[in-house]
Amino acid sequence: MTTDFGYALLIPLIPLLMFLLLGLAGNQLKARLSGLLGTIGLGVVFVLSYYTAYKYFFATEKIAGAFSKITAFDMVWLRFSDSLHINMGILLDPISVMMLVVISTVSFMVHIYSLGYMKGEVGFERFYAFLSLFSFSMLGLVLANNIFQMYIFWELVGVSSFLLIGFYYQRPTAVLASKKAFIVTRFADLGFLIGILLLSFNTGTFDFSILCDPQGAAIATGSGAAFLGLSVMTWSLIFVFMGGAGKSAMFPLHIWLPDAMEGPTPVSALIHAATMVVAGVYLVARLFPVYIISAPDALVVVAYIGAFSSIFAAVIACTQTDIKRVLAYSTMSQIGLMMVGLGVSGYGGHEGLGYMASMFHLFTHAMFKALLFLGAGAIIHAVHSNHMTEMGGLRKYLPITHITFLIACLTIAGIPPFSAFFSKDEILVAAWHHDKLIFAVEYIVAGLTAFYMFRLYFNIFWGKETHYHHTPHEAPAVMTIPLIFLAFLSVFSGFIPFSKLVTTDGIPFEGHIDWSLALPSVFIGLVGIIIAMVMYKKETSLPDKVAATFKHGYKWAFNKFYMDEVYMFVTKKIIFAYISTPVAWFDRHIVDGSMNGISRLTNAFSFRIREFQSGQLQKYGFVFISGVLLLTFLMVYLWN
Amino acid sequence: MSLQIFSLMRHELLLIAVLLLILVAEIFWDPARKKNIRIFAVILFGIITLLGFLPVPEGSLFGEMYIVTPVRLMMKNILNIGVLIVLLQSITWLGKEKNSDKISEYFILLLSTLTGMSYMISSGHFLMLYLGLELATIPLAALAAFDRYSNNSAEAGIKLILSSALSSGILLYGLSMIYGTVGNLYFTEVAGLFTGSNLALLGFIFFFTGMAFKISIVPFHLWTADVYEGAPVNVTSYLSVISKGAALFIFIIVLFSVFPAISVVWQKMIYVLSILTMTIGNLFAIRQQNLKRFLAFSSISQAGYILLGVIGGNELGMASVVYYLLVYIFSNLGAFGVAIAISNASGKENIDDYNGLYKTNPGLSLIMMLALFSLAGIPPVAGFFGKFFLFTAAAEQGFFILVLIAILNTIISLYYYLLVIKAMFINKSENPIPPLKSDFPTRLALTLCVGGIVIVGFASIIFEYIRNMSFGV
Amino acid sequence: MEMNQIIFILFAAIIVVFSILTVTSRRILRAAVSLLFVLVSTAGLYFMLNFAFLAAVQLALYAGGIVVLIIFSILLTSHISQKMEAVDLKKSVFSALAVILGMILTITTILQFSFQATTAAAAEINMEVIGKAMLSYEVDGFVLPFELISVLLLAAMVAAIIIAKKGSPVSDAPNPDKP
Amino acid sequence: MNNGIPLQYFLILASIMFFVGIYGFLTRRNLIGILMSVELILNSVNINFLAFNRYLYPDRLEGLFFSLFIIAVAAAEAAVAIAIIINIYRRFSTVNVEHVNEMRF
Amino acid sequence: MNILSLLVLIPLLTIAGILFLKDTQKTRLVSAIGMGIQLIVAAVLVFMYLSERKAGNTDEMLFVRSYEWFKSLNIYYTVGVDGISVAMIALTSIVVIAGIFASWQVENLTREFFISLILLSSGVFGFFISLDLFTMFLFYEVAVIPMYLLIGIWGSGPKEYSAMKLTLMLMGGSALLLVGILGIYFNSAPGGGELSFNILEISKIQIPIEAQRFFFPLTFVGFGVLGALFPFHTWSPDGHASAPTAVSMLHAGVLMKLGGYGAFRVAMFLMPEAADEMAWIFIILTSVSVVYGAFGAIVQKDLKYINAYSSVSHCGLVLFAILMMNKTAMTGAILQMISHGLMTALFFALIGMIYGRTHTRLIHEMGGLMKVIPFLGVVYVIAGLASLGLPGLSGFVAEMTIFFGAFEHTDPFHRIATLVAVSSIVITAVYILRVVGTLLLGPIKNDHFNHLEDATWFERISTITLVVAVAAIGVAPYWLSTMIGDSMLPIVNKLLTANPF
Repeated sequence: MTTDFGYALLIPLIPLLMFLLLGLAGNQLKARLSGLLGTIGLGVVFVLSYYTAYKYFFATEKIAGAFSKITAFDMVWLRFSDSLHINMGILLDPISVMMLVVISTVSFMVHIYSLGYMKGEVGFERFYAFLSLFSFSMLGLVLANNIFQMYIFWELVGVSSFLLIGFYYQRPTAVLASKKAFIVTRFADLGFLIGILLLSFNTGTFDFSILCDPQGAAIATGSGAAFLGLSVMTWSLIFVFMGGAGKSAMFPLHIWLPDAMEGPTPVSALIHAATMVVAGVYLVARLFPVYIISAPDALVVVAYIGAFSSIFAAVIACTQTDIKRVLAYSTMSQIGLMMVGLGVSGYGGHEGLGYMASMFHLFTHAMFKALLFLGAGAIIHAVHSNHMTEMGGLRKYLPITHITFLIACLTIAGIPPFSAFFSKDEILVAAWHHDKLIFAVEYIVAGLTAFYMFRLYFNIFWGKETHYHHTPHEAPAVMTIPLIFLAFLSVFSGFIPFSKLVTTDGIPFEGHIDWSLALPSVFIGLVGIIIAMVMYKKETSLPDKVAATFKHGYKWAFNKFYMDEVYMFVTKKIIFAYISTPVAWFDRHIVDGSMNGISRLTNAFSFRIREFQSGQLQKYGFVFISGVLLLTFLMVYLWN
Repeated sequence: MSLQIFSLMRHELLLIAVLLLILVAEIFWDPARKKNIRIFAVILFGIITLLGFLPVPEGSLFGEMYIVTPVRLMMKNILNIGVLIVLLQSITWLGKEKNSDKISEYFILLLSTLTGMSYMISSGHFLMLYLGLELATIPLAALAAFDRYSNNSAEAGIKLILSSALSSGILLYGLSMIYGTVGNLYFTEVAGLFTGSNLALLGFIFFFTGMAFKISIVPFHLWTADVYEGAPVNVTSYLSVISKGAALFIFIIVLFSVFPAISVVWQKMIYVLSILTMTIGNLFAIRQQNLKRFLAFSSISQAGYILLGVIGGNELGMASVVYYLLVYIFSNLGAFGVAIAISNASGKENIDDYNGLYKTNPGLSLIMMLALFSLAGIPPVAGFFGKFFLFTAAAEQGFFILVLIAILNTIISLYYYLLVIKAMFINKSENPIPPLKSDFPTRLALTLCVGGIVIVGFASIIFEYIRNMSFGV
Repeated sequence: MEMNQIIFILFAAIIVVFSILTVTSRRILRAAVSLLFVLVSTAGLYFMLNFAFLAAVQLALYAGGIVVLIIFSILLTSHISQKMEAVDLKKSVFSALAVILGMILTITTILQFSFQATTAAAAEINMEVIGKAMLSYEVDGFVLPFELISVLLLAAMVAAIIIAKKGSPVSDAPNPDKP
Repeated sequence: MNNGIPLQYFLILASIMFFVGIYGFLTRRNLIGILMSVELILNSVNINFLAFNRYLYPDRLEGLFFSLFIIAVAAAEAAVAIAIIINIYRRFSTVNVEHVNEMRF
Repeated sequence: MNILSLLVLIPLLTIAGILFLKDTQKTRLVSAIGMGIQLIVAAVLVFMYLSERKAGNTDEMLFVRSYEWFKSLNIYYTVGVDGISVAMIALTSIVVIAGIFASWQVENLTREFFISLILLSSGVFGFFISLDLFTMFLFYEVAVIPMYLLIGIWGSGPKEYSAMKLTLMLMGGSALLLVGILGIYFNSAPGGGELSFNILEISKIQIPIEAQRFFFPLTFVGFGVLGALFPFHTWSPDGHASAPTAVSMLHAGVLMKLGGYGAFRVAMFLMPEAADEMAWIFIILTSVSVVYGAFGAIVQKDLKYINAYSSVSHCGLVLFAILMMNKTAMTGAILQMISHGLMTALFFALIGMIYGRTHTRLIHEMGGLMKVIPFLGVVYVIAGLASLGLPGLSGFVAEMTIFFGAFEHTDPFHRIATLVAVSSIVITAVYILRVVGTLLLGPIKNDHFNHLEDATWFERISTITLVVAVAAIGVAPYWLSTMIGDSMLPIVNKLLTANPF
């Protein structure tokens, strides 16, 4: 079976080669050429991915009605002990294949888009090298056949994100943002690592195929020992989720995501909207059988954190003025929704609706969020500003951008027949069946989402007529083509029969729309849109009034609930001022001081006893005699 | 006198012969050519040194008053090598005008002390030991006071002779008590009859301290620094190496062969004294500026380390002490050799004066560095091996704490040795000692030292050779 | 009390008293004379112990030689009537303390020891015996020490000469000592 | 001739003399005074040797000879010491031991 | 001639060659050639070792040669290698050649500099090939002492103070060590028979437990001082800060590894029972050291100090892993030594090169250097990433192996200690990013920096050598890890007899 998919190895390797080529020889190449090389490489990957998806879903025999898990490639990379060894492998199963499609699509689009967007930037080839590195890492991540490989690529993804956020390395804010992103996710990864340690020592394996087998020994063995009321398995999976939460910007580890918008916009589209940030969702999905069987408690945590993050982010998004930040919070909110989907899911057949819906939403979200970001990029490209206060009435200047952006906004608002309607609806259905509170939260979030997206939309494309220094003009074709392609996907991907493709146990089931829940959600979406239209379509004083009404709430939300301040407090105050500085002081003055003290003491003592060597013969004699007598007394009378 | 007696006693007899020859030369030689006596004496002594290595049977003479064993012979030979180096180093100094009228006296005094030491090492009776000790001390006082026009030299002389008189008085008192309790003073008989009675112990301890004075063990060491500083450099080097070495040799022989019955007692004493000796020696050495005084204290602490071999009380202990003395002779004479060369050329004796020496005199600096490293026990030079064996000897008896203290002390000593190295290699100087060209004897002496420092360690055959002839309690 | 005991006590008393005078008298010449008394009474003790030869040597070498040498050097280095300054109180107290403690220690140790009276017949001591022993190289012969002491005396002579000999100071190198 | 006088008397006498000599060594200011104290010390040792020889080991003459050699050594020592003292007097213009301390610490 | 002895001989011959030269240019060339040959020999050794193993030779040590030296004490000049020593030798030869190239521009007393440097390296090589405790100790000290001159003469800042402190503290360590070695020696034949200094022979017997209790801590701390065991690490910041580039490289890169290597080859291997009993003390110390070093590094201002504290942290991890006493963790320890050796050498090389250009090592005086010296900047970032354990570079492999090994202990004490140690990966990220951010990124702070020149050819050789090694281990750790792990088996088996946990 493996031979069929042997070529799949090329999928991550091509970007790696591109990275090495562009990274080592990039400055020798012409900028344009490196960009093209990178794009062509990704194009090949794109083709291969779609081919793989086709072959996997439609041309491969199912085993007992389920999609089989195919290990296309496997080699031992590092051996810890006989059972624990890190492999490098490629695992093809429904979700990884689906992710392949997502990543290659978005990545390819971003590559094309960047040819225009990044044109003339210093370090153009570096940009493409980093993009390739990212694509390699992300593909490696999703294709991982064991949790440790996933961790490895997880880290690599983190570092490429770091490099890309800090692409404008001479801009202090970019440097800070990249640092913050790396450190926060690193902290989360610490949890991931601890989770892996616990998990692997409980189950004795890294391998997903053993780990995630519902009937497998691994799951059965792991649920024994308990610590603080929860089983070790639960703890380990909570820790693993911590890693996922970091990468996916779940509260409270989300603080890096808005700042990450300092990176070039295509990067935001690729990494911080479509692919990397959903790695956390993917991680939970990947380990879903373990979660659901060994640690349902951990899944509750996932659900609640997801729900809280989604509403938290949605509230903040309503107040932000930087369009990329609005999108960033929106991303966080949507990912929260996906987490909810996983959290409320069951296992097997229709029970696994949440899981399926979550993956579905991941797919659609990738498309429309990438579209939103790329659209935002086109806008920024035209206006040279990120702030919606400096925009308005752009629909005249940027027609294609306008249309695609509108499509994306409608999609995210969950208006049928756009794709997100289907995926979001299924999550709500699953939530309804599982936990009414979460359902209620997500219901509100749906409204808020529609509101802030259309607030954005109206502010940019309608609203006040703004005078621009340079007349904005539509982006070049390399930038608009990806927009159109993604808009196309946003519109139609909702009709993909996900329940036939991606399910918890690999066995397809019939999905259908539950109109009793779908209609109210469409309704609340429309309400949100209408409110936004009222408030922002024409320039009015309404928004200020509303803001004044909810003065404190607005202020808190506008300041992102002061999470950045908390972060600064933890790093600057606690780590720097209260731990590191005292440690450094302690080291210099106490530890080293005691070493120096020994030498000082020796010197002082040596100075003290110099009187013995007085130069006086008779004193010498006195010491001599005393010595003799003392020695005699000691040896003859005391120690004998 | 049969040939056998001659061959057994050849060190001493030859020495006396040379001594008389020099006396005769002094009387009959043309005053204008007196300086040649230096060469004459050194060559004669070189011959003695070589002859000393001739194989010889063991034996005793004069009714066991004079004993020759391979290890005692080895000790004498080691001393001879050291003296040869000292004599070579003295040639330049003796050539100076202020010493022109006492060249042969220098040799007579020096060789007579060596005669005393040789007899002392071969002694089989405490009287011989005492006389040898005195013969090794009294002329030395004169040597210390050799420079008639220097206050320090005179002070050194008087301090040496008076304190040694005190110490030999105490030693004699102790001997008298041993005599009183045992009945005679032949080594073999004392060894058999010695009892652990209080009076005998008192006698032993008085005797012990008298020896400790010669080896400059703390607290009987206080004369050392002043005498070393005041005496002319060549005499200091002789004092610090040869005189101390000879005393150590007979000390260990007496302890091992005469007093094995109370080894527990003297091991305890040495335990305490060695810690005191190395620590105090080191603590004083830290602050010294005068190189001679510095080396004096360093040699005190060296004595402390050597006691670790003595405390071992076994074959290995003796071998390690003898071996270490050999190493110590080369190392210390190497250091002194450099100091002498510089003192002769510039009259400078302070460590500060050595600032920037490497720039102007790289050869001398390197030799000094090697010598100091050897003294500090840094591999791969011989001092490391020497110290290692000393520590091994003590460790074999289970004195691990003592070994630990000793090694920690070597760190202090490393500190001050490094200060000298720092002065030579790192410090900058406004007016460094100008490049100097030493004459042949000095070079030869330094070459011998360097050769010894480098080879004695690696060439395991030397240690094995000494080891094979050593004996323990 | 027998005669010899009285004589012994007399000698002992002289020795002790004059010993103390030797080390305490502030006039150095008087001290030297006290020393002479001590040495002479010691010779008397030797007589009592039947060591006439040694008593003679004591008188000749010690009393006659060394004391004269000492007095000679005193005359060379001090004025006859010169009184030394009184000894520093601290120094003398501490020294006395150490010495007294030492004395107690030694004497108690001596008294603890039970000396075995000898049964061996005393060897006859006359000049012939001494002379033979001095030149014998068998056990109990002392020819080797004798030889050694001759070297020592030679060396001491040379030593004394070169140190005491006067000469004009020659300086060919900067003198490192203080002036 | 010595019956009635225990050996210990001699030994005690010698001890007293010994320690008086040491006291002198420690307190005399005059270098020659110190030398005289040393003579006392040596003398006391001689008494010990001779007393032991006579009382305990009269069959051999070791004590006697030891004393004899001690006297000879003492003479040699005194000669050299006095030579040095005279030199000291020339250099320092004093024979006070407390002033002969140019080298210390 | 045994190939192992060649490793000691080549440096000595090189020194002899330098002694005959007057010309500084030729001195450099001869040094580079000599150490290049050394590198080749090391590579050949690796090859020979692997092929020998492949041929089925399962001896604990290969290429063993023994020459009698001090017979009466059973001191032999015994050499032999297993996978661990081979790996360390390879590491050393790489770092040394990089060090030679990094010190191409030493002007003052060039000959003496190279002689000391190569003498030091010969000590290190000798240490790694020795199987006899005596010769091992001898080489150990030979490696330590040239340090004094190297820092004292060619260093910067308070060099004399630092050199003295470093030398004395390290000698203090070796003092404890010597007592430990003597203790082992005299207990090497508890049932009577010949005493021995030979590690392999001693490992076959069991040293009495009372003796172990006394000598294990001495030996372990003795080596630990060199391995920067808290609280005996304070020589390291000052020493590294003052040392010239190549010396910092060699010292942090190789010499500190002597500590870890010795700690396990001598202290743990020969005295497993006591190690098992006392491990908890040192586990506390080392896990503290790991976090403490990292926190200490966060607020430092001087590049070298940052790196020195980082070394404390990383070397603490080495000792920590050794104390875990299982195959995985100890393999990880060796990997960490190699990895840290390479990347810290790289760091110090880069710091030296940057300092040579900017004449400051204070990070807040610099900024935006990436723009003007991109080559050095990129390499610095790579080194930093390796240091914070990025997959694909060596640090990750080592750290993960250690963490997994440490986690094999299931009791709470080991678990908590492990978690403490694991948390260092975040703190490491903090200080590495702080440095990278301040030093390389951001706007250029000082106009003078606009005219800086990027790396010269010898600097490129020096750094690229190290980067390649770091990356090679990171990308393909399997063979190295297996080579070390297989050699670890006999040691672990010995430990397991003591501690069947």
